[in-house]
Amino acid sequence: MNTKVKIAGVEWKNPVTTASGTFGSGLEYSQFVDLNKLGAVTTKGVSNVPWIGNPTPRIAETHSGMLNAIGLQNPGVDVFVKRDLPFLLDYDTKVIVNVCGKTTEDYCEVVERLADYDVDMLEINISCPNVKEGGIAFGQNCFAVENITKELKKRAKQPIIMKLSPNVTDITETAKAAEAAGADALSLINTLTGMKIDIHKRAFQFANKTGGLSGPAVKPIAVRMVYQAASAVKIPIIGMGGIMTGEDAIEFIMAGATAVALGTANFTNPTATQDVITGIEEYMKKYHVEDINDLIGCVK
Amino acid sequence: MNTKVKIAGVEWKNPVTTASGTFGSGLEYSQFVDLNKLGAVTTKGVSNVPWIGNPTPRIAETHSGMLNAIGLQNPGVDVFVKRDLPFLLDYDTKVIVNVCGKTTEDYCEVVERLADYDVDMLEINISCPNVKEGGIAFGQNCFAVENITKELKKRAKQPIIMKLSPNVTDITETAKAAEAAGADALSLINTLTGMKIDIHKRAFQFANKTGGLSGPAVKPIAVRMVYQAASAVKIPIIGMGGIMTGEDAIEFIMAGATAVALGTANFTNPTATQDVITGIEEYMKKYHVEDINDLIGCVK
Amino acid sequence: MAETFKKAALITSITKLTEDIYSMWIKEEDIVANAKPGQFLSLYCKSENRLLPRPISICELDKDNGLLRLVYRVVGKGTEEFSKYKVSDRIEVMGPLGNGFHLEGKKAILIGGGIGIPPMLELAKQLFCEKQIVLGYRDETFLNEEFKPYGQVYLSTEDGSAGTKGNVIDAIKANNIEGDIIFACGPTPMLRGVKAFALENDIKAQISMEERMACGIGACLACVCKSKEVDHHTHVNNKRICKEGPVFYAEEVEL
Amino acid sequence: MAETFKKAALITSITKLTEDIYSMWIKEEDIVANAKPGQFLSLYCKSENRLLPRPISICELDKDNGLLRLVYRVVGKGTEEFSKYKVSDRIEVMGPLGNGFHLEGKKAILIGGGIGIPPMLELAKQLFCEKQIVLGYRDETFLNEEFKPYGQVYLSTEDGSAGTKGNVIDAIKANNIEGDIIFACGPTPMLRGVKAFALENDIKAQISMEERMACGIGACLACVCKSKEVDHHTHVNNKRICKEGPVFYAEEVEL
Ligand SMILES: Cc1cc2nc3c(=O)[nH]c(=O)nc-3n(C[C@H](O)[C@H](O)[C@H](O)COP(=O)(O)OP(=O)(O)OC[C@H]3O[C@@H](n4cnc5c(N)ncnc54)[C@H](O)[C@@H]3O)c2cc1C
Ligand SMILES: Cc1cc2nc3c(=O)[nH]c(=O)nc-3n(C[C@H](O)[C@H](O)[C@H](O)COP(=O)(O)OP(=O)(O)OC[C@H]3O[C@@H](n4cnc5c(N)ncnc54)[C@H](O)[C@@H]3O)c2cc1C
Ligand SMILES: Cc1cc2nc3c(=O)[nH]c(=O)nc-3n(C[C@H](O)[C@H](O)[C@H](O)COP(=O)(O)O)c2cc1C
Ligand SMILES: Cc1cc2nc3c(=O)[nH]c(=O)nc-3n(C[C@H](O)[C@H](O)[C@H](O)COP(=O)(O)O)c2cc1C
Ligand code: FES
Ligand code: FES
Repeated sequence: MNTKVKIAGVEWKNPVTTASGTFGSGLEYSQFVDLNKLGAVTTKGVSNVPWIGNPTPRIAETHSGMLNAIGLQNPGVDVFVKRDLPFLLDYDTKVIVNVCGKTTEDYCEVVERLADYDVDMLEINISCPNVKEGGIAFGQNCFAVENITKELKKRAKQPIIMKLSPNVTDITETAKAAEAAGADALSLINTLTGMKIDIHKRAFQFANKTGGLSGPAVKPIAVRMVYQAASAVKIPIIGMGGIMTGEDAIEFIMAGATAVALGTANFTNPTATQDVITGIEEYMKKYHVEDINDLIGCVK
Repeated sequence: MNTKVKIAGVEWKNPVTTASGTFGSGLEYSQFVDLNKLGAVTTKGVSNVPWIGNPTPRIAETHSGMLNAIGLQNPGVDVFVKRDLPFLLDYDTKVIVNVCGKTTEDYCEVVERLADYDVDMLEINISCPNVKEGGIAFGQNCFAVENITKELKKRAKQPIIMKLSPNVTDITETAKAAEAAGADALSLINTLTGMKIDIHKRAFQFANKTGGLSGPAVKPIAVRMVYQAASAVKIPIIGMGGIMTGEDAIEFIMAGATAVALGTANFTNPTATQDVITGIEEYMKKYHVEDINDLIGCVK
Repeated sequence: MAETFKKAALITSITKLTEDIYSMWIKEEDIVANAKPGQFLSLYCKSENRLLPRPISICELDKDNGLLRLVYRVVGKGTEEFSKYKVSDRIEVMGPLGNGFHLEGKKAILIGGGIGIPPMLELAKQLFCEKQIVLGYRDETFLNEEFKPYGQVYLSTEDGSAGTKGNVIDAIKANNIEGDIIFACGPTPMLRGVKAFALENDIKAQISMEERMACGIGACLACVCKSKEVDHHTHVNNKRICKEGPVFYAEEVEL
Repeated sequence: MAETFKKAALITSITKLTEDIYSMWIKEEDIVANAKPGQFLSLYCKSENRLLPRPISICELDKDNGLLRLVYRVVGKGTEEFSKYKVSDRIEVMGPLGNGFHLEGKKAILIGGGIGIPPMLELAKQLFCEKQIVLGYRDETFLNEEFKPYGQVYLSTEDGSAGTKGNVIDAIKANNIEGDIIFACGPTPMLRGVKAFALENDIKAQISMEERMACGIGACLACVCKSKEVDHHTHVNNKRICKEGPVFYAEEVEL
């Protein structure tokens, strides 16, 4: 049984990674999950300088989902390469660094800084709804997607995965824009912009009013977008949005994802990533699937 | 305690109506709900000729939500005015007829046919993701929204509520387009386009691949869009998307909705509409709110 | 319109019939008083992430005691939840729903396949004519003993472990069963076979159909089946299984 | 890193202390063996539409029997669910989490407010020095009798129904309570009062903080509080309550 997949020339031992921002740089979850078992670890967003993030509360629970407004707090690329990267490099898994910025220059700086490090892939977050500048603004406009992708491709030594926003009318347009500009792969979906009002305090739950919705609640939207994007582009797709089980992962793969990422699931079940890998293998055994690659995009 | 609200000059006894397509024309639910108690009844979509809808299965359950692909099956406007409308007119509630079509002419025809009937308001569904022509195509493009709204305003005798699609990058743009073209009110949100794959059969759950996602799963997205639209336009908004309780309704009202509609909730609890009205009253009592209008858009 | 109720019914017994089939008796006098064989209830889950009610057929009625029996197979999350309920828990139900069987005929063939067997039990009890009862299983049988008081019972199993090896039509043919009316409930392929058999032999057939439902009362148009004639309610060639059905004459509907 | 476990713990007792406060003992030897006062557990809901674990403090440890006590107030859906569990049910928990109290001082003032009282109980048991225990309530008191073996207990109630009328600081002042270390847990306004009192009187204070959490183990950065110094982990002026906390020296954090 083969569970290996190849994304932009990088071979993962299986199609499961972590969704950026939910797994830190792996340290905390390494108590529960053997990181060697994962196809890849995707880190929390890394910016050129430390970011302090948003005021608390930063999360709210919703029906079968959650809103977050972390605001990309991170210690910056210097600390990342000194502290977090060495930790990850001790494991036999691929390392994907998620990159965030406020301006194109910010993104470029991080990508350039990472060029000489042993990082396998870069995931570019142009879809965070929780920061005022940068983030989602890039991800909702095809020209902006094309531009930033081009600039990053000029500088990056590693394959570039563009992480797309689901808060768009037509995901195929941003997907095609990224592909046209040279993106090596796509990640989707980031969170959907949502809002919660505390009716007892008559106030927004979050200081910046909105947060990003994730979890099983959004899965049908994510599967649809992965399917649409996979039908529109040739580059591989990392699918995410509400995956909790191996069966969920298979659904994304059948819709056209080459790999999948788990975010919110880690909070509900700290061993979710490993459990999903087991679930995928069980499905393959049950249905006599020899190669996971045979399932990618098999529903058309 | 006042729960009366006014939408486009029409006074409802309270801010609660039914979401189109989930309540038929009221007959079936009248066993469980006293229609006289509702602010308004909004009917299933009515087209110029009978529509047969989509093949089954037409629904699927999702986490805290559901997908539907009914495809606007309806007996057409002739049967509607002969059979359903007289039934509704026996009740002391406002009647909102939801109108659907494949072309602008189709919509115009229904609106013209209804001009001479005792219908209080028309809700124009330009956002159904489940039909190939018409529907959502109109609702995702500002020019199309403006155009169809103008054409309908020329012909309509009743106030026109434009029902907007949430499957857009920026809800304020379609909201403003509708307002600019003369819409008297807005309804949002219709369903989000979603997909489900049956991994055991390796097939789409629905014949036309996608369905519309509704229910509590989408509530945070709906609240956000109602807030954004309310901040962008002056016309009143009927908010919907996952409302199950009086507290949910209050949340939409605080976000800027003048009234609310319940869809999926009816399936989970056939008396949901009445229960929500009671819930709103309880909230008002608890917090000594004299007039529901004081809560509309009170969180800014 | 017959009366329909939404109630929190008391569970008075719950037992396991097979590995994955459960039998549950609930007490709900209003529903029982109005119910007939072939009708169904909508069962609401307690889990808040499952919004849609589950349609389950009436298996037996005990009108004297206001009791109603449901027999269900665990196939997903909802039925799994129901299987864990305990005596004296309450379950939200709505019913009775649908039209039920029309009691008619002189010599009836009752055909149940798999989880389509339970609704035939109350029918067998209420139908006063000669009855031949054909029950089809994959392997393990259930409920068949309970049919014995009401007629001659024939079994079919796919693995041949009981009765005729094959399906219900094989059992009918093997036993030369004849009649003037068929009542059937089971998976769609079985119903297709029954319809073909009924046509061939010119026997009237009432069949009970299944489809995914949302409202369960005729409002949402989720549960339609193709009908031969333009339906008087929908005004297209669709009938609502929850309302005009679940029982149809075989010739009325496409399968 | 201290060891943390995710387990399905057995519920060995569950009782109601007041209208809305419950006490639950669970058996989980690994967690108990590693736990100390001021740490907390993440409790996972069974309901699938509630995805996030609920942080609940350790109220008591019975190391000999591998038992751990949780006392919680029903404030929402999750705690409501927990209140309905029965003895011999299992509950998924993760822990022990956070840093816990640093046992120090010669004459300690333990301050608990409302649902911040439970974690002070195990602290009172483990802290070997002179202890004065100040418990603040709105009206109905709970757990206060259980503190008696460990020190002098002072109460405050907002309605004056027991102890000093007012808050914990009012009780401290009314009783001229002095000490060289404060341990406190309670609502933020109370902690602010405690911090001010500690500053004024130049007493060291350990306070236990609260924030909404997702991961509970330091990975998601949901639960930060403002810290005076740039934190060594986050490299900004934020500390993670679930990891560097929930217990901080009052001067380390902004309230
Ligand atoms: C009129 C009618 C009578 C029925 N009577 C019985 C009965 O007596 N005993 C019995 O065991 N089963 C019966 N069924 C089938 C039963 O409704 C489904 O097995 C059940 O809904 C599955 O729910 P679940 O949550 O376990 O499965 P899931 O797959 O988790 O359910 C997901 C959704 O799909 C729906 N669904 C799944 N399978 C079916 C199905 N076969 N038919 C309709 N909806 C489905 C569920 O209601 C739910 O909305 C009947 C169905 C109909 C339409
Ligand atoms: C370190 C720590 C220790 C705690 N110890 C206790 C204790 O011993 N006893 C006790 O009764 N309570 C304690 N709390 C508060 C407790 O976590 C909340 O009351 C509980 O999570 C509410 O859950 P719910 O589902 O009932 O409420 P809901 O409002 O339905 O919860 C919705 C979401 O908000 C979160 N949430 C709501 N209120 C709080 C809160 N005050 N703090 C953190 N998250 C919250 C929930 O965890 C959940 O994710 C503690 C909190 C923290 C951070
Ligand atoms: C708490 C939290 C923090 C997140 N932080 C990031 C981030 O730093 N960068 C990023 O690209 N996406 C971030 N995301 C989005 C996730 O990576 C993922 O795209 C999304 O949550 C959908 O997947 P899920 O439903 O499995 O969580 C975050 C999500 C959550 C819930
Ligand atoms: C079964 C079903 C049928 C629907 N049919 C229509 C329709 O005919 N016209 C329309 O404008 N919206 C239709 N909708 C959308 C609802 O009116 C509503 O906008 C949406 O479901 C969100 O509200 P909810 O979450 O309360 O269901 C339908 C929704 C469902 C679930
Ligand atoms: S389930 Fe709604 S019409 Fe049948
Ligand atoms: S809850 Fe995730 S860092 Fe504290």
